[in-house]
Amino acid sequence: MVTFPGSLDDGDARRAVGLAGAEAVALWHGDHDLRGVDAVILPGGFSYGDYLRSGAIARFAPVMAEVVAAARGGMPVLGICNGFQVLCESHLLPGALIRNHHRKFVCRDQRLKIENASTSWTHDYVTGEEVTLVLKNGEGAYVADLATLDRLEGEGLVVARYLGDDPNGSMRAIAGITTERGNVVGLMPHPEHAVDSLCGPGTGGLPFFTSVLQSLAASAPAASAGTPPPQGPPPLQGHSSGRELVL
Amino acid sequence: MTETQTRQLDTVAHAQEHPDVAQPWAELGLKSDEEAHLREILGRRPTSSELAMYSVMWSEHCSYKSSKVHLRRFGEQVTDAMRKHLMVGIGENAGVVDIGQGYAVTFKVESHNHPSYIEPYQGAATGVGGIVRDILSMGARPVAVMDALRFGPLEAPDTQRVLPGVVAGVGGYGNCLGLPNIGGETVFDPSYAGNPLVNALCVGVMRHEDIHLANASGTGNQIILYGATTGGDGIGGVSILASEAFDTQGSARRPSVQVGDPFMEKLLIECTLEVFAEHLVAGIQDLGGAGLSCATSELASAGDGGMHVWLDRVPLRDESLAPEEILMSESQERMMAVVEPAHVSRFLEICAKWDVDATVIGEVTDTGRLVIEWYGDTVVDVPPRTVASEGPVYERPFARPIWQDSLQAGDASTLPRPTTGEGLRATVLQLVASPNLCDKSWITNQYDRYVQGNTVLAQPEDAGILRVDEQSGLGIAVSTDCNGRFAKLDPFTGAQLALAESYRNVATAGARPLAVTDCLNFGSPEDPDVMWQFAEATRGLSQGCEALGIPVTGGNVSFYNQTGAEPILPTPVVGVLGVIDDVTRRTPIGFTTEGQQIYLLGTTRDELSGSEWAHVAHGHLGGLPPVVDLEMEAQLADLLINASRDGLIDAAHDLADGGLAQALVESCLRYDVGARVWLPDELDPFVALFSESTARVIVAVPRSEEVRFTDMCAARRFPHVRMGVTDGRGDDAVLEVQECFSVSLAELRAAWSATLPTAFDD
Amino acid sequence: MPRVIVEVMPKPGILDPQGKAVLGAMPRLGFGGVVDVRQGKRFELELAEEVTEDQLAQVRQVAEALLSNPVIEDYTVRVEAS
Amino acid sequence: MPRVIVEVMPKPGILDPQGKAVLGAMPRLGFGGVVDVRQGKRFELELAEEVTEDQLAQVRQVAEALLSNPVIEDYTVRVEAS
Ligand SMILES: Nc1ncnc2c1ncn2[C@@H]1O[C@H](COP(=O)(O)OP(=O)(O)O)[C@@H](O)[C@H]1O
Ligand SMILES: [Mg+2]
Repeated sequence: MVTFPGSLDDGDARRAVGLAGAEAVALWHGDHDLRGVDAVILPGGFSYGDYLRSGAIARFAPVMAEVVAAARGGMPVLGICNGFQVLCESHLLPGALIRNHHRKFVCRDQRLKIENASTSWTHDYVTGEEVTLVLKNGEGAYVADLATLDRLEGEGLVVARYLGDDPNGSMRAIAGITTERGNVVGLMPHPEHAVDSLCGPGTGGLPFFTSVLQSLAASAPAASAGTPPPQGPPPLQGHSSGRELVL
Repeated sequence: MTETQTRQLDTVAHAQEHPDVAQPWAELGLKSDEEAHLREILGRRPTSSELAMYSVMWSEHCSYKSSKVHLRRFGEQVTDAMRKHLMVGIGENAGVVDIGQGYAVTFKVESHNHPSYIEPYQGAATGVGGIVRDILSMGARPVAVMDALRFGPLEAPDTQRVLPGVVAGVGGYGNCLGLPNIGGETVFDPSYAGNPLVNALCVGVMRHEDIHLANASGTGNQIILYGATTGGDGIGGVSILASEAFDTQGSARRPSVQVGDPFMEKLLIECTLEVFAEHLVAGIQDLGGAGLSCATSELASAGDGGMHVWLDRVPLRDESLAPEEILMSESQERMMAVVEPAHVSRFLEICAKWDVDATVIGEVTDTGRLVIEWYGDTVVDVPPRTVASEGPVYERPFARPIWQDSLQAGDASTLPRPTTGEGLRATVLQLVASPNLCDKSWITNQYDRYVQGNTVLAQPEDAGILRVDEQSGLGIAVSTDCNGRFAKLDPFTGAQLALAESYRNVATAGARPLAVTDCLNFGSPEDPDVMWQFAEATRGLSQGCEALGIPVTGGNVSFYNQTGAEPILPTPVVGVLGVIDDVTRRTPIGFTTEGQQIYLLGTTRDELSGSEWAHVAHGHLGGLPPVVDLEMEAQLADLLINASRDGLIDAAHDLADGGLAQALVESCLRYDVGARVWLPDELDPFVALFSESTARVIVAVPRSEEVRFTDMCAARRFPHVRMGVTDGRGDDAVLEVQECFSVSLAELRAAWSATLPTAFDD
Repeated sequence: MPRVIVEVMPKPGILDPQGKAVLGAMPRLGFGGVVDVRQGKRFELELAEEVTEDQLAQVRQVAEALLSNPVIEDYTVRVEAS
Repeated sequence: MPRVIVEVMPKPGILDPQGKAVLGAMPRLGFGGVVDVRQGKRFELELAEEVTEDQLAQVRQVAEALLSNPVIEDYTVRVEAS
């Protein structure tokens, strides 16, 4: 879990990771290594205040060099909201996120359709599944040139799309995209705010955090899978889990 | 430094040698008797720096000189019952309340009205920033904000300018700090045209042992200024000093608007909490209105009484600032800490980690004087208490306005009322679409209510609820309310009605009310009519708090809210804080399940004077406001808290503006669940639907709990009547008032939700 | 097409958090020669017809009322050489 | 002090919600002669020393990497005549 100065939803994402049964490891923007984590989440917020362009300055944080290298090497990386913006600014994902078409910050419960349930972060969904997550952003309109959009569509790299009326002016209602390998996902809405129905609109976001456990378990070499797979649903606290995953 | 050096610096020595220099007292807002008093204190004329400090600290805004005598009531009427949960009372940056399990909560509401009129975005943003620093300086982690807003008529051109800016500013700052916005109010009335109100509330949480107070004790302790650099923000007024006394170059054009940097504030919060956690701080104060003048004099007068400051060490954004201007600057995102010498280096280290500038600018002394030096010359040498706490106090004359009787005589009973089902139906639709009752999500959707993941209830609920402890489920609830029309009809009752509504909202959500904060927005205190309104409102509020057994822990007074001779409606905004042992037991307003019984609790009378109906349908304001019965409010609160704890009710919504009709509509629209209701036989349907009698709520009771629930009401002899059932959901759901009318939720929603988007979206 | 440029910059002395953020990021990119950065806005207005004095006066009004906030910003208007 | 100006504008074809809003508001202000508006950013960089070719090249790098996002924006760099 990378915290930049100005990150805000890192605590929530940490909670979600715990609920999914993994352990969250705090990474600071100035870190020069990833401390052996198995996957990285770039949380929401306003990194460095985001006065210039969302994610523009965070991209140059020392830790991002490590994240980019790890992502290119296949490590699962999820960028949520500001994290998505950072991934685009870092050119790990194509396109850009610009000011919402209505020029206001928007915070609302948002219905989405999961378009690709085969990425590292969406395994536990079914393609076509509809979920409600929290959407909150000021610069959330996804834009790219036509060739890029067509390529994303053609190769099935659109991960999620907005349903209902247009919340921010994203082209083709794109809410999230992934890379060819499916390990890097950028998502505008916040799955970490939809993991317990007391403080969010249901639990529709939890599969993002459980999916990555599955994909890591599946791809883990036999040697590192020394602990037996867990029985039954994951426990609420990460440490007692049989899974060795560290986020 | 060039410009300032070429000026003749007005040092203390210079002031002694040149007693007869003309100084711009009047322009700085000091009265001639205040001038005389000041000379008496100092035994000479003040230097221009001293004059800057006194003029701003003795201003209405900082000294409470007109309100002090009335505010004393809040402190005097604290009973043992109130004291039970009170850890820090009125007079500190913010009061602190014990909520149990070792947690303490601090909360306060503050106005930023005038700056928000001049520059809506920055005015509102820095209003949020200021109240957040207040809470932070108590040692607490800020956990949520709320905003109580008042604007002129929705369609007025100036509202089109002010409202979007204010809302974007509240959101822009709070969102960037990662503080969920959990509620507030938005009210429109012609009296606020040209004088909008922006009242911002912040809540903070800490452990009991973490409370910090603003005082500078311990001779030799170091004074550290940290945060943003100091610029020429907010010093429009004092620039006269620098320019008139010295030269006419430059400084007179200094901006009087403050610009906020929420990212800096976020760093300031994290950095401050870290220095608290390491116990490096002996005293702390935020810099708000009156900047360094206020922080240095308040810290010094609350401590050992002496402080020496090297003003030239203050890091500047604008090197041309004169000492007077530095003392007055209201640059945002700054704090001042008193730190033992041994802790200074660690303190600075933590600041550096967070990229926060920190500078030792002074130290605590035992001289009993606040001495400020500028490149070796003394420019200020004063007893700090005379600046901070012993300013002038006025017993402003007040008198019941001559128009009050005729206002109260012209009540709403003569206004034509709808009598047919069709007429009632049309009135419901008209009211739900009216600016004060319509859907506020155009506003609240610009606020992040989810961040931190502890928001259990937020807008459009009766109260915001936050989880404080994830393990135990301990939480807090906050609501802010005020009906200015009621306060105009009768300020004493109006203030109690504001308190009653806020108290009821907290209890309706399932929490036990514990404490009160208030923001008293009024016109000019020099107008005896206004002063009477103020005196009555404070009297009403303090007596109300006594009756309910909850103390006022802090607040803010904003005077001079008027356009020309026309003051705003008296607007004593009341915020109530409550505690809830288990947030999973909170009661939301929305009907969720079909087939539940709807009960109306409380007594309905023909009370329509000052109502939303009179306002919307007839543009009428006259008569007496609804009767307040605080005894009933307390009983109702107790009933609701117990019903929620025992799981007897699934939804509850208090009846306020717009009466029963509005409450039903809101409960139905929340989750698109319809209702079939019948009105009590003994009441005229119009009165039943639109009266604004107090101490009433509607609740939804699952059939399985109905007997227990009614037994509970009966045992407490609380008036309750079954008046309907939840029925139908989704697209075909309707609100049916039997023998009157039926209206589909779709039609209601269309009317209710279109108003703000139509007004503000291009 | 004739084009008028309106440039809006924060007034001197007014805090400019955006410029400050950029200035703070420069050294991280290895660029040390900058001592101050101010960030403002730039508007390109395409006009239907050739720019008259009259129109320019109108643009100035728009710049004052809409494009800038005179309390905290200054603006300049100029016709772009085409 | 020597000053370099960087101007960043949305690429043609890229949605510019702010420019669009300004364009939409113009007629309401009684100004009808504008057919298009684009809104971009303007940076004023104050350099410590006189601007060398080398420094200008560096500023161009900063403009490319930080001040603009080449996916959606174009930039220009110029030295301000002092
Ligand atoms: N400016 C605002 N900021 C935040 N919340 C607001 C604002 N205006 C209204 N709300 C929310 O909208 C809902 C309806 O407001 P209101 O009718 O005043 O409620 P009530 O009468 O119960 O106090 C409440 O949840 C309130 O907190
Ligand atoms: Mg209410």
